[in-house]
Amino acid sequence: MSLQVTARWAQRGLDVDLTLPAGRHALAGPNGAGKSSLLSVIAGLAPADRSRIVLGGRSLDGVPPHRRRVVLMSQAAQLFPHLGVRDNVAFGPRSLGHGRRAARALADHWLEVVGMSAFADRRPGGLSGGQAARVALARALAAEPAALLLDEPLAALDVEATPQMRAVLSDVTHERDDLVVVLATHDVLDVLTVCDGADDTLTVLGEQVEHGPVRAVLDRPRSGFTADLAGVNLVRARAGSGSGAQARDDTGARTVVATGPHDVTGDCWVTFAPDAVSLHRDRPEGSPRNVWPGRVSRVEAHAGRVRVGLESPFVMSAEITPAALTEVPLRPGASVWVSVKATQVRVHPAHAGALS
Amino acid sequence: MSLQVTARWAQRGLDVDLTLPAGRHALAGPNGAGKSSLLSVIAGLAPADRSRIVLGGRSLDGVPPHRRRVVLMSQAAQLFPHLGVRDNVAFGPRSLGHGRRAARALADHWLEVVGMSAFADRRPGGLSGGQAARVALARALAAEPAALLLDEPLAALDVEATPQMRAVLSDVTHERDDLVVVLATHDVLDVLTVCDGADDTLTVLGEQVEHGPVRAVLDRPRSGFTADLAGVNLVRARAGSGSGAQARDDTGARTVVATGPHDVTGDCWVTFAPDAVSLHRDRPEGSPRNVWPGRVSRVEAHAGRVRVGLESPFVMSAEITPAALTEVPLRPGASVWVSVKATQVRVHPAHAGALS
Amino acid sequence: ACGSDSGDGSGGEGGTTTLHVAAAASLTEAFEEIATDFEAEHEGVEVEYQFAGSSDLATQIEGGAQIDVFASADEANMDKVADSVEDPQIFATNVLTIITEPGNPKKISGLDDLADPDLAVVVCAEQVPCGAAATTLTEQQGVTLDPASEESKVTDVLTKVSSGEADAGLVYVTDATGAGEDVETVETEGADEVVNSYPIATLTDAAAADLAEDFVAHVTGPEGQKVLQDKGFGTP
Amino acid sequence: MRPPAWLWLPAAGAVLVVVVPLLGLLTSVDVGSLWPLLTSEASLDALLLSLRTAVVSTLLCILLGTPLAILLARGRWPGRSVLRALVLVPLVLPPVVGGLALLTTFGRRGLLGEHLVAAGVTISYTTTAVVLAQTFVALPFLVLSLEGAVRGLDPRQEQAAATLGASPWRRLTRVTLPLVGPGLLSGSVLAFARALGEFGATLTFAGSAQGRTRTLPLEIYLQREVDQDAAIALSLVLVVLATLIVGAVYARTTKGGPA
Amino acid sequence: MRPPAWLWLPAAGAVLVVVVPLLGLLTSVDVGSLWPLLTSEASLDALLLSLRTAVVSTLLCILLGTPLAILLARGRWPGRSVLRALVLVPLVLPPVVGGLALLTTFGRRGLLGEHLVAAGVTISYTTTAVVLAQTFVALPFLVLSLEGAVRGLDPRQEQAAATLGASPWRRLTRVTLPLVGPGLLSGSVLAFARALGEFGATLTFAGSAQGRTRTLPLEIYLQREVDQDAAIALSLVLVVLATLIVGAVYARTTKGGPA
Ligand SMILES: Nc1ncnc2c1ncn2[C@@H]1O[C@H](COP(=O)(O)OP(=O)(O)OP(=O)(O)O)[C@@H](O)[C@H]1O
Ligand SMILES: Nc1ncnc2c1ncn2[C@@H]1O[C@H](COP(=O)(O)OP(=O)(O)OP(=O)(O)O)[C@@H](O)[C@H]1O
Ligand code: MOO
Ligand SMILES: [Mg+2]
Ligand SMILES: [Mg+2]
Repeated sequence: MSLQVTARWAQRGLDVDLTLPAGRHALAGPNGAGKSSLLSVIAGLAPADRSRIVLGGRSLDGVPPHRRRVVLMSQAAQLFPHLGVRDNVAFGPRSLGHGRRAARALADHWLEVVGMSAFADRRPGGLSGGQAARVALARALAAEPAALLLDEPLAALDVEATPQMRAVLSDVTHERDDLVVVLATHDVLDVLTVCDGADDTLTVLGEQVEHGPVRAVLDRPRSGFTADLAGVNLVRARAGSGSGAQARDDTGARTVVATGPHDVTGDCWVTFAPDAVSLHRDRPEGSPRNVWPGRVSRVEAHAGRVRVGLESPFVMSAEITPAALTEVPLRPGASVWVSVKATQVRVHPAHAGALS
Repeated sequence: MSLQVTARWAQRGLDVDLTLPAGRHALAGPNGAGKSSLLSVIAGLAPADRSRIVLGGRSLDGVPPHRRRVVLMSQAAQLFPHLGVRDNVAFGPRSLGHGRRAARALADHWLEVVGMSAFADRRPGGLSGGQAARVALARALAAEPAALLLDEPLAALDVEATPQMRAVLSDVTHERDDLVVVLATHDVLDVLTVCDGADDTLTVLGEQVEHGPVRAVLDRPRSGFTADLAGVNLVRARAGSGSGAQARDDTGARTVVATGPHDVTGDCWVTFAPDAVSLHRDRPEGSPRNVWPGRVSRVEAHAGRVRVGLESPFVMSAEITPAALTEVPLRPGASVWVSVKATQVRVHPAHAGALS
Repeated sequence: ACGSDSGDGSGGEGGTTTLHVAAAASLTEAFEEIATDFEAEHEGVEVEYQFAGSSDLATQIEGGAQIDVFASADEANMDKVADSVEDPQIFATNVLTIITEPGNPKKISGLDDLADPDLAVVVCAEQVPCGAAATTLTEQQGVTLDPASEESKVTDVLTKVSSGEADAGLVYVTDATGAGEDVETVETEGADEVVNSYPIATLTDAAAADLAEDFVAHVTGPEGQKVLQDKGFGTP
Repeated sequence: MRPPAWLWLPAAGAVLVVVVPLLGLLTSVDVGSLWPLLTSEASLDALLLSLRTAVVSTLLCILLGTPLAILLARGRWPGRSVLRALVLVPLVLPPVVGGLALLTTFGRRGLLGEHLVAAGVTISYTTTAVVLAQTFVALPFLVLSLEGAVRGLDPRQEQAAATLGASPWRRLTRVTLPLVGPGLLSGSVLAFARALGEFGATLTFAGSAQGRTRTLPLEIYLQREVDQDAAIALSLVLVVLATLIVGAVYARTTKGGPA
Repeated sequence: MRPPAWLWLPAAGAVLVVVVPLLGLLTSVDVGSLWPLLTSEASLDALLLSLRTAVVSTLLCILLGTPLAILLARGRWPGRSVLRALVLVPLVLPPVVGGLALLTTFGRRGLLGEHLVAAGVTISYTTTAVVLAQTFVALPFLVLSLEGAVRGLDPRQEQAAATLGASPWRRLTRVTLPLVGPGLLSGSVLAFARALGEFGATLTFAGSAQGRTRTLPLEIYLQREVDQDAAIALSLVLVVLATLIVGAVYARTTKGGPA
């Protein structure tokens, strides 16, 4: 089973044309990029200017939401306040015609899967935010969808529940190998850990939609947003063939960036990881071919490492060890020297053909 | 200004006694641990069994919510649907007695800070989830609080907005150096990057409340939850003096864990980082003194590395390179050999005195 | 009507004296006409009516309404307020009549015809004056009716007949007169013997006592009687 | 969030407006006369008739009015405001005129009545006429109350139900209606109360025959012609009864509901 | 989420119950007699009096009833259900009996009336009495409708307002009331309509003096003694008027509101 989506909706900034095979697919993009809107269109809850949805060969155009077998767990959990937790989860099975008993048994099963069995007899009003999100996930899973649309399902979950839920999503898709899961998320970890199948894709909504296998999209970011998501530095440049590229820095001046070998010519994106950036008190001598004077804009502690924001010659960030921090006195506004090894700088064409 | 909170609320599993100086403080804990409940108690919105709140020397007991100067941004944004975005943000200033004009000017200022100026004239119903969260943050900031309570304010934000908001929170606290910010969150990155001041603390709610300077709490986790949060492995054991400790494994048998040198005796926690754990197809010979047979429970790709869950002899995880994965065939259920260098294993007393 | 004598001290401003008269609703048309005459005769006097069912008016008087004259449609309601009025006088009478739809399609010629169970006949309920009268009349004539409905107001009997909802009904002659061509009256034997009397009286605590007596005198006098008879009322 | 305490001040005013006159009324009731009055055949007939017809009318209002209220609140169809205005008309129509309207429609010579009679169905002077009159006057109460409640509902709840596979009918009965429960309840109570107290339209359209069309308000009105104290006593029975029924409905429904 | 289409079926039933009788009524109106009737002094007096008193009563209901509705919906105080039941009483009390209750309380011989008269304040048979009677009967409509709406409200909105520094008064006027807007509106419309149509209690307690206490329904009642067709024509004026007012209020308020 696969899900084909073509949707244009100017007011919501949507213009996509995707084919998603069975498996797990991530949907990312800035706030307001249209992730929730796209999911609503697929579920039949909102009318795009123009849309065509095909699920497993069956056109969903004109099919009312409840006959699509497309279940949407929305960004706000939307549990039914007048039903208990178990009855909330049993709502889908009951709607599908299961008997009261069978539905409750299914509900209990899914509540156990999300670790909420102990709360089966509560009212949704008495749940914490994360508990409600887990119940909502159980409710969506219990409704036996052909396509499962999840709008930030893991955002409210704690560190213990998050890997558990990722595993659940993984298990469900492997158990029912015709299920299409679409997961709107802001967390690259969700993308990397949930969408780990060969056919799984990542779509980043934005001015230009980026779509393809997860690794391909993250490795060749075409927007600052995607670069941020992948955690790499991204500079727009023009490449001559061979190695190296010319970039415009913030002052408008041309700066030559030394890169690894590549066969790109013309407009391109130059990327390098933050941990490939070294910082120095004085101009460094020696092997790195990219050496620039820079200015510190921000210093952030970051999971045992320190991330330093720089504003010149490009907006970029460096990741250094706390030890290095004591060597180079880094405070916002400080002048430093920046070096990047050419071998760690990669070049991608700016205008790709099809990426998938 | 500092915030003292003593609160006991059996039904919500709350029992805390905290003193939070001006600055940024993180509040973590599993879903349902009582984070939101604690914030409600501080804001005066919910009655704990017993509570005493003192803010800047002024007791808030019996003070109605609107006179506490404690602003709470709750987990659901709760924007007023009948007011436009600008009027939502101006609501606080208006309540404080600012004139219509001044309030709107303040609103515009804060909307700019959170990057939502372009949306000032919209209705909340027409915002995306992340946009609503940003407006709610602006609304909270605009209300000139003495204590600012934020319940997962960054959960709905995208990768571009998140560092910006962290910077905003940092800036606000540095600008108004008497402001106490309490931030409930599930993301250790929020904890590390926002709460980076000398006096900033982390509180982890749970069976036993862990509280202290951020680094201290993360470095010496006293619960599996905190260990997960910090990303380290945690084993309960008894230490004799010198090096080493005795732990009970899952079968109940005693296992001796070789550790670095320490001067702890009695009940203790033993911790080691996932990347200190090596996995082997056959029993390894050589230096590591901790060598155990183990069983794989889960394999997850994790930001360019692979994280392997193990169930024996303890619940732990190992972080290895993708290359290593091809050497050791790891699939759930597989038997492997686990080794940990004694020098990388640390020991903490289980019952600390004051941790700060 | 400004600037004339300030009368008997009833609370008028600018020299106007107001006379408060409570009268049964069925007297509305006749009394409006009488008021015009009376005001013409008494410069600076204005008659203000309370028209309602006689029992409503009795209730109001018991409740302490500021009333100078009470004209009731039956003696029972006048008796209810006997303590508050002085010397009631009968000023008009009324008798029952059978009414049918215009053209009398069911060819009803008298009380006996009304006993036909196939006819829809409506009368007043026994509790109200016209119903009491109807009961007396049918008993005297030895007729037993099986009414489709026993209305609590004469007007409702009229409505049912004029709208064709009922084939026939028993109402007061004055009501039939008032309804004009909407209904047709049928001669009713024995009706003259069951007379309903309308009493009028001044209130003991009338604010405009002299004027109130003048009004009663006017109603019982020739001018008032003429107006009443034009509307179908009988003489006392 | 507790409501502010000073709200009690105007609220006490509201309570006084209602409660003081009731006290005044109570002081004037002759308790001795109550028993024989209550056990009289006429009173019992009227009481039973009133209860039966009011219950049926309320059910009819719920059955017909609920869909209309939902369509008025949710739809975006042309003529919506015209229809809402029309539905309001019986509210302001003097009941007697409402009765006349019914008479000119369902009466023997009425627009529809003529055809009904030809078909062998007579409505006039029957209990059906009472129910019709009560439904006519009570319907707007249910529709208006419920429409307000539906407007206040978050449509995303119904959307969630839809993607979970719930058909429109299931959505309506399992989500929409339970969520507007309080509004439906108060609308039904208002409709029931209005039906129970209905007088003018019933009198005009259905007439007043004991056990068939003479409901308690009509009986009270008649009783008043003879003995006002008895009428008041009878009214109190009506009041106590209605209050008990309504109170029981509320107690049952608000227990399980949200705080 | 569109409501299911088949809801139109029962909704059409509801519309028929209301609209067909109105059509029937229209067919029986004598348009020729309308103009002189409308321009008669008595009609105009009654019309103006009705509008004035109904507006004042509605305002009183809003002022006194809104706090009570909020307290009934939100508070958890003892005697709450008793009070709610009491407030419902005027709904089911036959209006004439309601008038008697007011008379025995505020009349010259009444519980409070005696003292009021001693203090130089007379209420009975004045325009004030009309307003009092209308308020007495209309209050429950506002209270019940609004209570249903407040119950449906998410209390977290008010909590958010509180921590932003909003005083209870500001919370009430800027958050609670705007959010229950539709409920308050329909409650006010019901109350206004009930006040405008009030007849029995007014007649008993306030009497029927032209320009002072004879409201339009009373004028219609009198007119019917004389000329039933004229009475119907006059009723239609009342209806058209009320419908226009209510329609205007709705149109204005639902434009800005949520979809
Ligand atoms: N309104 C309520 N009534 C009763 N119990 C509640 C209510 N809200 C929360 N609880 C319960 O109280 C406990 C603490 O909930 P709380 O919302 O404070 O947790 P939390 O730490 O904020 O969780 P999360 O991370 O999921 O938001 C939970 O067990 C929850 O089920
Ligand atoms: N109900 C609505 N009416 C009008 N505009 C809306 C509505 N909901 C969203 N929008 C607008 O449409 C655009 C897309 O919103 P959408 O909710 O799809 O974004 P998103 O990608 O889900 O964002 P987020 O990550 O913040 O949840 C935004 O600019 C938003 O302001
Ligand atoms: O005017 Mo009357 O007293 O109802 O016949
Ligand atoms: Mg979204
Ligand atoms: Mg929470």
